[in-house]
Amino acid sequence: MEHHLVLRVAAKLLIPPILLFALYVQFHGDFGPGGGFQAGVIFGAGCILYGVVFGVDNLQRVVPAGVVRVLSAAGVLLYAGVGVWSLLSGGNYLDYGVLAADRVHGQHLGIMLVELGVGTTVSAVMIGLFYGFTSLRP
Amino acid sequence: MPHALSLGLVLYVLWLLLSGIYEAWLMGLGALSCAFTVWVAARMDVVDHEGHPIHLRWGRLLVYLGWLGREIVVANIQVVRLILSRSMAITPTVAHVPASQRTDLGRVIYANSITLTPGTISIDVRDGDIEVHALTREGIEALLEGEMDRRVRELEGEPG
Amino acid sequence: MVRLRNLFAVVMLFGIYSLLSAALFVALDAVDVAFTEAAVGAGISTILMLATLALTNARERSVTRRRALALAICTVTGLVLVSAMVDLPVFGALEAPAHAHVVPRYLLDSYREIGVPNVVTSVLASYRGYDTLGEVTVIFTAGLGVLCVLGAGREPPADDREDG
Amino acid sequence: MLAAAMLALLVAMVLALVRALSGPTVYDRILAVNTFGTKTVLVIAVYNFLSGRPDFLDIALVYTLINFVGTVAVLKFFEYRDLGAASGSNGAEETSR
Amino acid sequence: MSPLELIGGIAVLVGGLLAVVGGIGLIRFPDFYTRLHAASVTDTLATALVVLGLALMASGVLVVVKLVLTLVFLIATGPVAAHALAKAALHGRLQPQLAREAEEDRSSST
Amino acid sequence: MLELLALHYNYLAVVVLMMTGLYVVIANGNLVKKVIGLNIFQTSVFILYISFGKRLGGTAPILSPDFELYSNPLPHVLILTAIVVGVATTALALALVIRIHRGYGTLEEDEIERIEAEEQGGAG
Amino acid sequence: MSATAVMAHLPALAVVVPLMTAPLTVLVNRPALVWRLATLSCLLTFAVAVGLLARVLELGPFVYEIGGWAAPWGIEYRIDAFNAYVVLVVTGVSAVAMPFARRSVEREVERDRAYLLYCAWMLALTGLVGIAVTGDLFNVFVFLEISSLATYVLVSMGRGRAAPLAALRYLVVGTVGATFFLIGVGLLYEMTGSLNMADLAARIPPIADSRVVHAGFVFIVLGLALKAALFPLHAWLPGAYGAAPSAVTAFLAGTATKVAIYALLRVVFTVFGARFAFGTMAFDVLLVPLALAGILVASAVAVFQQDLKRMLAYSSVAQIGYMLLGAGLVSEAGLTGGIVHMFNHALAKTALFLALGCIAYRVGTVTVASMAGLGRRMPWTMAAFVLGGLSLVGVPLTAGFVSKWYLVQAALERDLWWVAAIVLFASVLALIYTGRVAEAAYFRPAVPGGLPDRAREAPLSMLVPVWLLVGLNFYFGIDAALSAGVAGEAARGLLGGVS
Amino acid sequence: MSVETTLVVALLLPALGSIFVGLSGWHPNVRETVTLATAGITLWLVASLWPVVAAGGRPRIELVETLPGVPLVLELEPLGMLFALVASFLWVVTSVYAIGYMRGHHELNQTRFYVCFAVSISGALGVAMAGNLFTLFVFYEVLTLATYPLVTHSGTEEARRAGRIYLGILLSTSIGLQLAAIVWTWAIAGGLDFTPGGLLAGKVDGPTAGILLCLYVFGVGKAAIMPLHRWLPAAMVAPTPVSALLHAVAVVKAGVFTVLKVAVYVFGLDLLSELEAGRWLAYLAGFTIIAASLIAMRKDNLKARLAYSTVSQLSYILLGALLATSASVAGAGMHIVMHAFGKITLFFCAGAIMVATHKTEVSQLAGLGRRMPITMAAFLVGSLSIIGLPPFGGMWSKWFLAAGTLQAGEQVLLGVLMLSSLLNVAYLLPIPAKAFFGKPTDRSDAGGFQEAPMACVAALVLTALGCALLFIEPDPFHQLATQAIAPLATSH
Ligand code: NA
Ligand code: NA
Repeated sequence: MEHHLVLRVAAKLLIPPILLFALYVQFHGDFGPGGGFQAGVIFGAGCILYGVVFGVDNLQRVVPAGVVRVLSAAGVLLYAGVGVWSLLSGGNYLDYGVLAADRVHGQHLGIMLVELGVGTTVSAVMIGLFYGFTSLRP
Repeated sequence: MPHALSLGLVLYVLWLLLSGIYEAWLMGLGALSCAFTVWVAARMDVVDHEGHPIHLRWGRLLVYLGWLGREIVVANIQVVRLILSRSMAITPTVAHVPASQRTDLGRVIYANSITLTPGTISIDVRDGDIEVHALTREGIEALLEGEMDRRVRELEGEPG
Repeated sequence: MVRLRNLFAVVMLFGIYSLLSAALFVALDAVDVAFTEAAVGAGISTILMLATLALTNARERSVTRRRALALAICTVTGLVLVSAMVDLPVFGALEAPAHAHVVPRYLLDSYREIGVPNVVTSVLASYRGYDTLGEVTVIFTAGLGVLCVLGAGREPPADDREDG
Repeated sequence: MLAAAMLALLVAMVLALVRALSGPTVYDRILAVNTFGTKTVLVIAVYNFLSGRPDFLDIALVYTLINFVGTVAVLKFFEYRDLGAASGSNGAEETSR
Repeated sequence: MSPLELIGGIAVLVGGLLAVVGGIGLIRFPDFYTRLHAASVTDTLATALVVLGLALMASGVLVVVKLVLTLVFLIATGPVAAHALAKAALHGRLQPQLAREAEEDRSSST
Repeated sequence: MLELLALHYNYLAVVVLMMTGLYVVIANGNLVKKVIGLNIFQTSVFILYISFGKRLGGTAPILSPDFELYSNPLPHVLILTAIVVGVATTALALALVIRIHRGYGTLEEDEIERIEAEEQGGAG
Repeated sequence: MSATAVMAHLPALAVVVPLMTAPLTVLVNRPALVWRLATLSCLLTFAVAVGLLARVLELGPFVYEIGGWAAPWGIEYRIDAFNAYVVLVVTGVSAVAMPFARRSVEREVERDRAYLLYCAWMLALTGLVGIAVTGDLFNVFVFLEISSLATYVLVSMGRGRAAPLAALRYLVVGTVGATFFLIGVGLLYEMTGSLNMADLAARIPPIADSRVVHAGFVFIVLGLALKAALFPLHAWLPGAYGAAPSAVTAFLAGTATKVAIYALLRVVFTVFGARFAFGTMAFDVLLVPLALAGILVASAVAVFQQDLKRMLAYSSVAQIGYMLLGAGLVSEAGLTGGIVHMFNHALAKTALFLALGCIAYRVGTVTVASMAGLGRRMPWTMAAFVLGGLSLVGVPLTAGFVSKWYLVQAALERDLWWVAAIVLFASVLALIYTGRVAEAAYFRPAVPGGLPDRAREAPLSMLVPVWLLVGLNFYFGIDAALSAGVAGEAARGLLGGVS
Repeated sequence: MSVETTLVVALLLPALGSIFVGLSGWHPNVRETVTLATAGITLWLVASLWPVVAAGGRPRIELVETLPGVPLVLELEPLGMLFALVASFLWVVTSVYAIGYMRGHHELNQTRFYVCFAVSISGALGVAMAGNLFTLFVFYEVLTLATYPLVTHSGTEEARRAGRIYLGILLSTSIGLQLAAIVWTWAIAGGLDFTPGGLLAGKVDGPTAGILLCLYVFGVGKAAIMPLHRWLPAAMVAPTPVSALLHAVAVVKAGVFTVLKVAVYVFGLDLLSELEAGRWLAYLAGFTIIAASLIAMRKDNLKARLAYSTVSQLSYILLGALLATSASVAGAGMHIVMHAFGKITLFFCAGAIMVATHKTEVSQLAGLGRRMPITMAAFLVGSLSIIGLPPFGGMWSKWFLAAGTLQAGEQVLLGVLMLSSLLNVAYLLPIPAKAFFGKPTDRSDAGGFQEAPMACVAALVLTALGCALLFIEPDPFHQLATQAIAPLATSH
C-alpha cells in the first residue's frame, strides 16, 4: 500500500499505543478483563497491522520467522517450566503456592509467569499464522 | 533518539492513565513495557516525525481541533437534514481540492479533517491536491474557499 | 447465510456474528470472554479467512449436498437439545445447581487464597491452570501446524539476511 | 435515558446489518460491517454504565482496535488480493522531499 | 440525578439518535460513496456525543481517561478507514453516481 | 407452553444457531463455508455455556466491594479455553484448505471427489 | 528430588515429559538431534508409564492434585488399573514406533520439515496421555484437542495432495465430535455444577431421570464415538491413516482411537455408571449392533482394498468394533475382552503398519500388486507381516486370540450365540485380507522389473521395532496373565464404579 | 530325562530341527541329514514313551497358563500315543521318500518345504499330546498354518487357489465353529481337560449337546466330512510328499483324531450314544463314504482318485467315533493306523510314477507294471489294505467298525460299509490290474525296468511291508485303542 499515505501515517501513529495496550492487558489481567491470551492476540494484531500496511517482508525484518518459532516454543516452556519449578520446590505440579515464602505471594508470581508464557506463545503464533497465510503467493 | 525518548514518555503516561494501580511492581512493569514497545517500534522504523510528530505546533493544534469540532457539528447537522428530508436533495460531486501543505503528515491531517467533517470524503491524496467526494456541491465549494487548508498548513512545524 | 453466494460476504457476516456474540457475552457478564471473542472471532479469524480467500481466489458454485442427511441429523440433534431444555434450570436462575457447587469457593475464597480480584484469572491460571497449559499447547500446535502446512513465510530479501 | 440510547444504538446496528446483507457491492458490506463495529463499541460502553461497572471499557477499546485492523486487512485484500504484498517504502523521506 | 449526569444522559441519547439517523442514511442513500457520508455521521458526532456523555456521567478519573482514549481511537481510526475504503472502491473501479452537472465538470476537468 | 418457551427462549435461539452451523458443515460443498459453519457451531456452544453462567442481577466475576452477586466464572474460564481451541482449529483448517486448493484447483467438495474418483479409476 | 518424590509425581511426569519435549524440539531444530530427543522422551515417558502401572497394581487407585487444589475445585489425575494400562499401551507404542521413524521419515518427509513431525508427534502423545490420566471431564476436552490438532498436522505431512484433504476431513469430523463432547459436558455441568468425574458420578444418580442428563449422555457418547471411529462414524479413518506418513500411521493406529475408546468407556462406566448407561439409556441396544455391523462391514471392505494401508485402516475400524462390543456386553468377561483387545490390537496393528513402513521404505508403494515376490526380497519384513496378521486373525498363541476368547465367552455367557458367531466369522474375513498379502508375497512370482532394485531387506533400525512387536504378540498370546490380568482388574474397576 | 521332559522334547524337536533345516538351506546334503536325524530322534523319543502309556501311565505337564483357567497342557493318553506313533514313524519314511522325490522332481523352494514339513510334524505331535481342548486347538491351527505353504508350494495360480480353499475351509471351520464349541464347553464345564468318561457328561442336556457335537464335527474341517471335503481334492496340486503328509501322516489324521478325542473324552460314549444328533451325523458320515467313493470311481487323475478315496475312508473313522460303542471306537482308532499305512503307500506309488514317467492319469498307466514292478506291487498291497482284504492290516479296523455298527444296532450303516468295500474294489483294483495286464499306450513304457529314485522305492516298500505287518501284529494298536475307553468300562 505504498501510495496509501493516510494509512501509512495512521499506522505509524497507532502501532506503538496498540503494542503498549497489549502489554497493559497482559499485566492487568489480575484486576480486570484480559490476560495473556488477549494480550497476545492484541500484540499480534498490532504486528499484523504493520505487516498489512508495510508488507510482510518488512514485518519479517522486525520479527524474523526464526524468532517467532523460538518465542512460540519459549512460552509453552515457560508455562510448563513454572510447573516444574513448583515440583522442584516441593509442591505438586503447577502449585504456585510453594514458589514464594508466602502462599498468596507465590500464587501471584506463578500467575504472572504463566500468563507471560501464554502471552509470548500467543503473540508469536499470531504472527506466525500471518506469516504462514501470506507465505504463498496467490 | 529524541523521538524515541519522547515516545517512551508519552507511552508511559498512557500506561499510568490506563493502569490506575500505582504499585511499585506494576509501575516497574509499565516502564519495562514502554521500553519494550519503543524498542519494537524502533525496529519497525515507525518512530520518526510521522509516527511521532513532536515537531507539530501543539498550541495551534488545540485551537485547530476546537475549530474542527465546530465545523464537524455544523456539517453533521447539514447531513442529518439531508438524510431526513423527504426529497433528499443531494448533489454528489467529485473534485480536486488543492493542498498546500509541505509534508505528507500535513496532507494526511488535511485529508483526515476533510473526511471527519460529514459531507466530504477525501478519496485520494497526491502531492499538492486531494480528490474529494462531497454529498453536495456546496460542500466542495466550502472546501475550495481554503480555510481548512490554511489552518492545517499552519500546524506544520519543521520536520525533524 | 447458507444461501449467500458470495464467499466474501459470508466472511464479513461471520465477522458481524462474532461481534454480536461478543456483545452478548458482555451482556452475560463474561467480560473476559467478550474480550477474547472480539479479538479472535472478529479479528484473527476474519483476517485468516480473508487470507484464505485471497490465496484461493475463491469462486464458489455453492452446491448443497447430502441435504436430507444434514437435515435429518440437525433435526434429531436439535430435538434432543430442545427436549432437554424443559428440564434445564430457568435462564439466569440464582439457585441453579451449577452455581451451588464448586463455584462458591472460587467466589468466596479465591481472593484470600490467591489474592487476585478477577476470579476468572484465578480459576484460569491457578485452580484450573492445567487447562490453560493445555490451551497454550493447543495454540502452539496450531502455529506449528500452519508452519508445517503453509511454510514459515516468504524468504526475506537477500540483502537483509543478516537480520534473521 | 441510557437504556433508550442503547435501544437507539441497537436500531442503528440493525440498519447497518440490513446494509451488510443487501450489499450490493462488497464496499457497501465492508462499510456496513465497519459501522456496525463502531456501534458495537458504543453499545458496550453504554452497557458498562448501565450495568454499573464502567471499568470494563477496555473491551470497547479492543473492539475499536480490532475493527480497524480488520478493515485495513479487508481493504488490502481488495486492492491486492494478497495480505502480505510488499509495499515500497516505509519511511516518509522520499515522498516528502 | 446531578445536572452533569442529566446533560451526559441527554448527550448519550442524542448520540444514539444520531446513530440511528446515520443508519437511515446508510439505507436511504443511493450509492456507496454517498452512504459513506451517512456512516461518517456515526463515526464523528454520534460517537463523540455518546462517549463524552458517558464521561460526564462517570464517577472515576480512570473511567474518564478510558472513555477519552476510546474516543481518540475511534476518531483516529474512523476517517482513516473511511478514506481507505473510498480509495479502495475507486481503485476497484466503482464509479460514483454524480449529480449531472458535476459529472460534466468532472469529465471536462480530466 | 408459551411460558416455557419464554423462559427458555435463549436456549432455543442457541439451538437454532447450533443446528445452522452443523447444517452448513454437513451440507455445504464449499470447504471455506464448511470451516465457517464449524465456527458458527462452536460459537453457539460458547453462547450456551455463557448463558449457563449468567445469574440475573449478577455482575461480572471481578471482585469488588460494591457488589455481592456475581455471575458464575467457571463457564467463562472454560469458554476462554474453548475459544482458543476454536481459533487454533480454524487456523489449521484454513491452512489445509489453501493446500487443498493448490492441489486440486478447487474448493468444491464434489469436484474434488470427482477428481479423486478419476484418479482411482486411472490407477485401477 | 528423591526416588519416592519422583514416584509421587509420576502422573504429572507422564504428561509433562512429552509436553516439554515438543517445544524443545522446535528450539533444537536439527533433524538428527530432534529425533534423538524425541526418542529419549518417548522412552522416558514409557518408563514413567511402567512406574505408574506398577504403583497402581501395588497400591491400588490413587489421586494426584494438580496445582495442589483438591478436586472438584482443581483438576486431579485419578490413576487406576484401566488408565495406567492405556497409558502403558500409548507410550509403549510411541516408544517402539519412534526409533523406527527416523529412517522412514527421512524417506517420506522433507528434511527441513522433519523436526515438525517429531514435534507434532510429541504433542499428540501429550494429548493422548493427558486424556488417559485426567479425572476431569473438561480437561479431557482440552487434551483431546491437543492430540487431535497434532494428529491433523501429522496426517497432513503425508505425501501427495490427498494428505491435506484427508487431514481436513478428519479435522471437520474431529471438531464436530469434540464440540458434541463439549455440549454434553456443558449440560452435565449445568445440572451438577461439577466437572470432576468422580464428583459427577456421585451427583448424577439423584438426577438421572432429568432429560438434560440424558441429552448430556447422548452428546458425550456421540462426540467420543466420532473420535473413536465407531461404525458408521468411521469414514474419516481410512483416509487419514492412508495419507499419513508410515511411521505416523503406525503410531496413530496403535494409540489414537484406543484413547478415544478409553474416554468413552470411562465416561459411560465411571461417570454415568453402567446402570444408567445400559439400564436407563439402553446404550447396549445401540452399541452391540453397531459394533457388530462395524466388525462385519469394515472387515468385508478391507478384503477389497488394493492399498494395504487402507486395508489395515478398515481392519482397524473392525477391531474398534471388537473393543466396543466387549463394552456393550456389560460383563466382566466382555469388558476384559474389550480392554485387552486395546492392548493386543495395538501390538498387532502397530507391527503391521510398521512392516508396511519397511515396505514403503524400500518399495515405495504398498499395494497388493507390489507385494509380488517380496517374500524373497524382504524375508524378515514379510515374515513379520504374516505373523502380525496371524494375531489380527486371532490364531491361538497370538495376542489376538486372547481377546477373541474373552469376547466369545462373554457373548455365550449372555446366550448371544449369534454375536459369538459374528466375532468368529469376522476372523475369517481377517484371514482373507491378510492372507491375500501373504499369498502375493510368497507365492506370486515377482513381475520382471516390478520391484525397484533397492527393494531389499529393510534396515535394522526399522526391523528391530517390528520384530519386537511381533515377539510381544506371541509372548502375550502364550502368557496372557499380565495383559488379561490387568484388563480384568480394569474391567472390575469399571463395573464397580469409582473405586 | 523324565517322562514329562521327553514329552516336551519330542514335541519341540521337529520345530527346533526346522530352524536348523532353515539355517542349512544352502547345503542340501546337510539340510536333508538334519531332517532325517531329527525325524529319527523324534521317532525314538515317541517310541520310548510307548511302554509308559501302555502300562497305564499318563505323562502330563502344564506348560503355561495362557489365560486364567486355560493352560497349555500336554498329556499323553493311549489314542494320542497311537497317533503320535503313526505320525513320527511315517515322518521318517516320508523324509526318505521326499529326498528322492524333491531332487528327482527338481522342485524349487526345497528349504521352505522341509522347514514347514518339520513344523507340521510338531503340530501333529502337539495335537496328539494335547491335554486339553485348548492345547489341541492351538496345535491344530499350527498344523493348518504350517501346511498351507506346502499346499501352495509351486506358486502357480492353481496352487494358490488350492491354498486359498485349504486355508479358507480349515481355518474358517476351526475358528468359526470349533473355537466356539471350545469356549462354550468351557462356559458349561468350567474347564477344558480331556476327562475319561467325558468332560461334559452329566453337565449338559440333549439339544445343547447336539448343537455342540455338530459344532465340533463340522468345526474339524480336517476330518473332511461332506460338504467340508473340498479342500482335500484341491490340495492335490501339491508335491507328492505333501500329499502323503496330508493324507496319511498328519493333517487328515489330526482331524479324525480330534473328533475321536472329543467323542471319547469330551462327550463320553454314554452321552454320545444317547444323542440324536450323533446318529444323524453318523448317517452323514455314511453318505460321505458312499458319495466320495462314487466320485473317486469317475476320476481319471490318479491323485484325485486317491484324494476322494481318503474322503471316504476318513468317514469310516468318523462313523466309528460317532457310533460311540466300544468296538466302533476301537475300530476307528485302528483305522487311523491302517489307513495311514495303506494310503501313504498308494501316494508314494503315485509320486514314484510321476517322478519316473511324468504320468498323472489312470488311463496312462496301462502296461506300466513291467517297467515299475516294485512300485505297482506296492500299489496293489496298499489297495488291498484299504479295501480291507487279508492279509493286510486294513482288514482289522474294518472288522471292528462293522462290529461297532452291529453293537449300535445300525444295520443300514453296516450295509454302507459293505457297499463301500465293493466300491473300493471298483476304483482301486483296476489300477494295478491295468498296469500289469494292460497294453502300454506309448512306447517308452515298454523300455524295460525303470523305477523311481532309490529313496522313493525304499520308502514305498517299507510302508507296503508295514501294511502286511499290521495284519500279523495289530495287537499293540488295538490295545491302545481299547485302553482309551477302558476306564469307562471299569467305572461302570
Ligand atoms: Na484474565
Ligand atoms: Na466526512
